Amino acid sequence: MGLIKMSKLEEMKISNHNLSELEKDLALNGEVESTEDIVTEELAIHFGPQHPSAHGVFHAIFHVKGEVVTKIEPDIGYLHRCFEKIAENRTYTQFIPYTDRMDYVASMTNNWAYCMAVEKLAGIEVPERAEHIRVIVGELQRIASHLVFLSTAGSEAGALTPFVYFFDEREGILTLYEKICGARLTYNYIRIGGVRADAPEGWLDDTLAFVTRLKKRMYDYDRLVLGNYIFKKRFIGVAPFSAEQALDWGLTGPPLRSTGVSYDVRRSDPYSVYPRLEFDVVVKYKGDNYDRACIRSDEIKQSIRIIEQAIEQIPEGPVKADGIAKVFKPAAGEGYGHVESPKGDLGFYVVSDGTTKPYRVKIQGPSFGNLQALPAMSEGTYIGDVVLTLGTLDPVFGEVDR
Amino acid sequence: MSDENIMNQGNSEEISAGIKIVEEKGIGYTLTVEREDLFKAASALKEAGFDLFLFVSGIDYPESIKLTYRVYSSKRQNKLAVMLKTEVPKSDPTVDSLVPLWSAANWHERETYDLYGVIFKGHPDLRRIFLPQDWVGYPLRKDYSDDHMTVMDDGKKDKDKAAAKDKPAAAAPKESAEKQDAPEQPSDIADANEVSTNGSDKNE
Amino acid sequence: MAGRISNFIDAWKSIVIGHSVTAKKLREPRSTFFYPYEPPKLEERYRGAPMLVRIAGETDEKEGACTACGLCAKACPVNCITVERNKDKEAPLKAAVWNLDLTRCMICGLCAETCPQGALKMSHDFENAVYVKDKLIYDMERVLRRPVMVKAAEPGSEE
Amino acid sequence: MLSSTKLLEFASNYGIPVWALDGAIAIVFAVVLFAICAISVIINVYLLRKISADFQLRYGPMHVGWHGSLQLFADAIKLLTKEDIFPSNADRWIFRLAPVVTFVPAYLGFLVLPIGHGIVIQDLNVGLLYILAIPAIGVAGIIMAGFGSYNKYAIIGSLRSAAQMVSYEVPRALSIIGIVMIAGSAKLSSIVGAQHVWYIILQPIAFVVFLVSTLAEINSTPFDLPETESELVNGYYTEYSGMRFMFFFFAEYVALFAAATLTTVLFLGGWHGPGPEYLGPIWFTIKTFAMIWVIMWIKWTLPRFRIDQVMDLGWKVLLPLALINVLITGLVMMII
Repeated sequence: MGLIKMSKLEEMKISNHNLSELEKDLALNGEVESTEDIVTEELAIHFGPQHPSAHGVFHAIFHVKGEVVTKIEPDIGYLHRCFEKIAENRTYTQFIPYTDRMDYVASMTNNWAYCMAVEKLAGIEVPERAEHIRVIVGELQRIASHLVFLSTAGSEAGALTPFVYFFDEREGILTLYEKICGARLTYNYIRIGGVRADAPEGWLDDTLAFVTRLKKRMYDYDRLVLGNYIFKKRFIGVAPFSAEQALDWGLTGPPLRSTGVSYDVRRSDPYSVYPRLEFDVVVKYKGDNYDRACIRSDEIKQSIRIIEQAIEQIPEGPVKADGIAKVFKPAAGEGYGHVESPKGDLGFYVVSDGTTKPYRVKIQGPSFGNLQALPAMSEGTYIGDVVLTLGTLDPVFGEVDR
Repeated sequence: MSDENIMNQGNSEEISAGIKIVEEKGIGYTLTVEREDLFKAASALKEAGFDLFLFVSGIDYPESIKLTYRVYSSKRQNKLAVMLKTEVPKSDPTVDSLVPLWSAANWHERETYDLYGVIFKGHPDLRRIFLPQDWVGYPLRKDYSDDHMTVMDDGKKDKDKAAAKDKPAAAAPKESAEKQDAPEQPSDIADANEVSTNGSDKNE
Repeated sequence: MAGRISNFIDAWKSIVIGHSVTAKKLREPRSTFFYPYEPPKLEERYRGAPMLVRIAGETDEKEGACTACGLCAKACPVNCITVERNKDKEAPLKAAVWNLDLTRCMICGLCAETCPQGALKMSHDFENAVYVKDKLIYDMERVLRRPVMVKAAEPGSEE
Repeated sequence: MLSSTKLLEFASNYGIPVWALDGAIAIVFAVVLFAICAISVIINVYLLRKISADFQLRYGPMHVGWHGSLQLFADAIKLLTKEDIFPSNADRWIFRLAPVVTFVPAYLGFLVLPIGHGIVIQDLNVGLLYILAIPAIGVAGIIMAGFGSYNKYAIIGSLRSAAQMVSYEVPRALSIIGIVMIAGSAKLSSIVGAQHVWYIILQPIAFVVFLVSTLAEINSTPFDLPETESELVNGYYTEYSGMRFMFFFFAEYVALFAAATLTTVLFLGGWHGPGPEYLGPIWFTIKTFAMIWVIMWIKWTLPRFRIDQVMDLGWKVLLPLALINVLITGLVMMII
């Protein structure tokens, strides 16, 4: 059924292209006799910059024909704060709070990727305990971000109640974060060579209790959202992407893995203690909206597995590398650190000229790369589908615009 | 891909004739080429299985802008990612666009054009991406100054603006918001000194 | 046809399951609380606006443990702290001016982390809304506080 | 309107012209009806907020009045005193009339609803036809709102609404034919009177079709396509504010109440219930609010369909089901 619809749509497009301007004029002035010649005018809808489901400040022009979007012209930059320039005027440590403000749904992984790049630049070894804590908070962050994704995916499809359930679960993670680093959204927790402070007493037990509870609840939530017939009808088969397309458009993270490409930085370029932890890289093969949504739910389960193992394995010891001066001055050189953030491959490319400030910090935001594929992915689908496709790409505009 | 596999990689590999990737501290495998050879090298990399384009970054040096591309391979067994480096002189910052090879390069190249002014030949739609189309200058260059911008802040700057209006060529408001944020920044202070040679007394 | 019927049954099953999940949630306790009437539950390490710690025991004393070394001002990424050392010879290691511009402060906690004396801590203030912007520029009087609320958020001053 | 001979005698005795008495009674009824509508809207909105809060682990409004019971009045005052924003390019009269045209038909539907035994304002012989036809006029107001506001989101929302309402009117009407066949009348009071066994038991397929198409008629989730906030900002009333917005809001909840009452009348036995006959209106109210609760439960659980799927469901699933229902009813009636 879907195939027939698409080909009809193609026909429509082609026949419209073949009409001469005069014919179009005639059609618009109502001087046509048979209904087959009626041409509807294309409508340009401005989606955003403020729109309930624009995920931030995103402006796009949708050219629609009836309900079908024929062309999308994205326009970004509304949240551009030029962090890369700011980084050149801050010391290495001072830039960490700024990374919080890029992907503000997943600040912890931003901190981590930046610190990893600087550690690679300066050749710093991170203590074991700090690495474990990083893995725990990083995976908690992935869960939190995916919970936000699931809630917004539901609410964009019109289900407003799951939205609250997922946010309620996320509150648990935010409270854990408040306990360990004192903030609920902009953590500024990971430091060059370790973490800011050790986990307080009982925190690891709280975390374990939380993930155990979440594991039970995810079963219900999956049935409520992803298993729902209407949800499936809205998501399955919409905006599919093949592996070749996904690679060509530079997708990373869940959107890429949903097409069958098993690219996960935790496996393909292992960092921290991930090689010692057992987990599966979730891969789906259809690459449609439903796969992009399901992959996140499955990754939550894998993250829970990782957290359980990391809590089991965590050694005692210091949480910060020794001998890092307050005014940190790495030798001239380059460093590239990347982590698998909830959105994809998040990389920081830091160039030092031997002073206290980085010479250049390049931020490779996965949302930027993923958002780029939106027009290719969703042209020819319905207005409602474009909104969902934007949602399943899960861009955060703090990171897209930086 | 297991852990050992990555540990056992060699230090360099010849991708195709004359194109050799070497390991560099901090950033992994690197391939440095002249800008004329960029497209050829990139094609060779694509042939060799590097099918995922991750980013392009500019770095501003006094004489030139260094470009660093990162590509990843979903097919290869080892040496999965390569940094491709090239350099363009500031007098003529043009380089071949890689959009024909990877569609993903589109926005990344637009970003580099926007912030560094590097012109990518053969790019289908080379416009500014973050900044407004009528923006002046390329902000990530080290010699960029936003003195031509008007800064609105609590009326104090209005006076500055009025002063700047009187003598638009000579005195621009020197104290931008960026400088207030980071007074210890050396290059900006140097800029400010240069400007203040004409009419520093008009401000404040 | 059989496929259609099974599809139909699946659809109704999933919808009924969904309703059972929401009905189950009806019995769960509410997760919201009455914020202005009920104080929020802040964790011990919660980071609010920075504050200076009074010397323990000296309740009436206006002096803090701050020695005006200025490291906090240097560590601040947004330059919201202004410190000036006392020029008076009797109390040379005290701050004459310690201003905090809360309109800029992003409460990252780097200042408290840097302070070698443990004199700067992150308070539990979170209701920072004011009608006049100038009120957000805190002077020393406003910032000096007894360390009643906060134990320690920083590793250096812990235990 | 003057059906009672006593009233006619009263009028002729005191020399009051018939038209004056007629008009006075009409005005009294209109005011009473409006008051019922207003109260129902107040209760509905309060219920909506509290029920949605129950499902969403929240408390809902708590501060204005006892458990937030006066919140709606506060909101009404806010909306009434708000600036009435008029888009500069809007079509003046169409934009202004649209809320009224949407609201009045929804309100007129109550004229023929029997609340208790013999308690009905105008017991029309074709009451069923009337109650299906009159509220459907409301879609004209929605199209006017979409067209008049000079906004692309609004026009798309209103066209969606028109398509949806026209499509679902058909299965909705067809699903009731079975009931008319059993009851042998299109008069609502006789339909209720004939319901010794509730028609939800005799006509389960009809009930499902009727409920689903009713949800579509009142733009409730999963059919809230005309006002999908994630796609069309607010659909046809994107540009409305203040009092005009309140009219749309009002119309929506009156429509919800009307849908619940109609379902009660047709399928849940109307005023029937244990106890003496004068308890009828109470049973009626209880059933109506139970129905509203169910509609809200659905509203707060399900996501919404896409516009083409809505059309598919209406024409390809519900319409055949409604026809099959008529067939089955006919066959069963022939056999019995």
